[in-house]
Amino acid sequence: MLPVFDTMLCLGLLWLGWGIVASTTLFRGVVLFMVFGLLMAVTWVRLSAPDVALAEAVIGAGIAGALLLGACKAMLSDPGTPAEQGGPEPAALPRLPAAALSLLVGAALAWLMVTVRGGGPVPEAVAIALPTHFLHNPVSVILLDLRGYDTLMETVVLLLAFLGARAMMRHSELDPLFTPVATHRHYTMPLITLLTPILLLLALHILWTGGNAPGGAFQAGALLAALGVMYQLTGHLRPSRESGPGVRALLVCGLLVFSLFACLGLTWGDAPLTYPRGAGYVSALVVEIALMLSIGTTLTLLFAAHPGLKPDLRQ
Amino acid sequence: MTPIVFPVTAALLFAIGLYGVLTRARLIQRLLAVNLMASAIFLFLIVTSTGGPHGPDPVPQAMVLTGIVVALSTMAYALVLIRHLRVLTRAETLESIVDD
Amino acid sequence: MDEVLIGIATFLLANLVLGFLRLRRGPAPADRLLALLLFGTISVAIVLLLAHAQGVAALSTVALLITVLAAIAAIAFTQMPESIRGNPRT
Amino acid sequence: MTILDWIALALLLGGAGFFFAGTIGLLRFPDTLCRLHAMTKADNVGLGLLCLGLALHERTLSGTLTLAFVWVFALAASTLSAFLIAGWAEARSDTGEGS
Repeated sequence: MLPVFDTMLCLGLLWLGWGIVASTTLFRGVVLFMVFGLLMAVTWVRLSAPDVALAEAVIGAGIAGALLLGACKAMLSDPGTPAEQGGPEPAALPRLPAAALSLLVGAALAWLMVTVRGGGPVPEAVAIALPTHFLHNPVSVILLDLRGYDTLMETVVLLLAFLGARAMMRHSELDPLFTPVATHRHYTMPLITLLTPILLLLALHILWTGGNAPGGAFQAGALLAALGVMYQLTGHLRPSRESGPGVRALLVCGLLVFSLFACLGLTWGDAPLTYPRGAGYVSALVVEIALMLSIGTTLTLLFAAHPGLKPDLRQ
Repeated sequence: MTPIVFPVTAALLFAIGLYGVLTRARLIQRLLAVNLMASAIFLFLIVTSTGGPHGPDPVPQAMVLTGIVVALSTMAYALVLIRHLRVLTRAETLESIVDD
Repeated sequence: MDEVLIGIATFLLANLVLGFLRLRRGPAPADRLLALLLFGTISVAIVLLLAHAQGVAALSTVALLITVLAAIAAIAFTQMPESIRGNPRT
Repeated sequence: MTILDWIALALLLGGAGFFFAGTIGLLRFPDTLCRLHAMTKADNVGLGLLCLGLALHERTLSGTLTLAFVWVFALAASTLSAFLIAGWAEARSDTGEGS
């Protein structure tokens, strides 16, 4: 039965991929992309990658969809000049050569990917480190310890993306998206009241169990960002042109704590980014909490596309 | 051993995404196609991580996790750039700016 | 029993693929969003079935996350401007 | 296979049947509001039966709690979504004909 499932899943993914690329209108492409995210989450579950599945469920099914629908809304609210409307989209490249090139690349990649697919042993350094490590989730071990540099650089990339967006926003007069319609509050208030504690609890749960079971700072941070997105969509948080000291502190705390910790590694070990003996779990937890707060804040503000947020208490 | 359909799908998805990037002129749709290519690479990385004799290899999984978050932040930034470009030039493709 | 769970998951996946037709046909934007909602529920069911078939409890959390965030799409969609229908870019 | 397993199996199959009904409704019904009606009801019953069946199959406390939460949140989310989409579609009398 499993081969049938796999084949259908893959055909579904390909069909959706083609739909996204060939969609005539933006909205259609965006909805297809959101469905694609859902199906990707199912794929990660099928391939037994629970950490990735958690992240995809939050990002692919939640935040990315809201972001793209926001972009859709921006395009629709500003329909452009009459000459632009309705005109067929010019093709960037002639279709035939592009298709031939893509097919060629696809065939080469297929050959390559089938040859190197899976089944190799776990790398030696990982296999040695895993059994005695103070964290029991292999993916967390890689992210926080063995390849901590990657995670550090990733927080830098996140911060850079936000700073870039902020620099653009300070010099343009874009209206904030998502000024909610007043009547929707009767519908959305109960959900927000229900979901706020649940999402916070889930984020903490994912963070807390992240050391020993699938989960961790990324997923928890993305979940916090999803909560922030929900607050913006329902009008409880409004974008503002100023960012207060609290927001700024939250934005940089992940990078700051992680870098500080990397430097301190030199005092208790021989290399940066090493964990102190005996206190490894606690320090990993501190780093993870800081990362979660930073990731959550950055993604929320990237969704707002504004430097800051202010609460809107009119009910 | 992971079934052979998954790597083949990854390769084909990459090809579809590439075709989209090459032929679509509207920037947001090009962005969607780029994200499709990223998903194809993630799929391939996860496929290489599974099916080993000693359980899944966590290194590619960690890389994909990092990649997903980076892809999301890049997409958010690109959307801000596209909106900005549109406000400044009223264009939704790059070519129309070059032509002017 | 695991084989049965996978079988039901396959059946649900077939449902999902069938639903693609509505996604393709539309006609109104609301219909496409409806299809998205349907896919959300079906994906949750498939994830739950796979989680139990593979015996990984953590995978149930994935289903929980998808359901908790399912409303975001609808809330974001209803804030679309009215012009969505006649506009060629929809 | 104990008797509980058989009950679980029946519940699972029933859930799959409701999902199928929801999909057929989505495909066959003539306008947006009908389709909304078909899928929000049938699918949530289907998910409920499925969760019940899995809980009977699993028989652990944490697993059952997770399944219960999944169903409750699915109900809440689909109630809200159905109201919002119906309101949106009706305000624009956008019920399915035309392009």
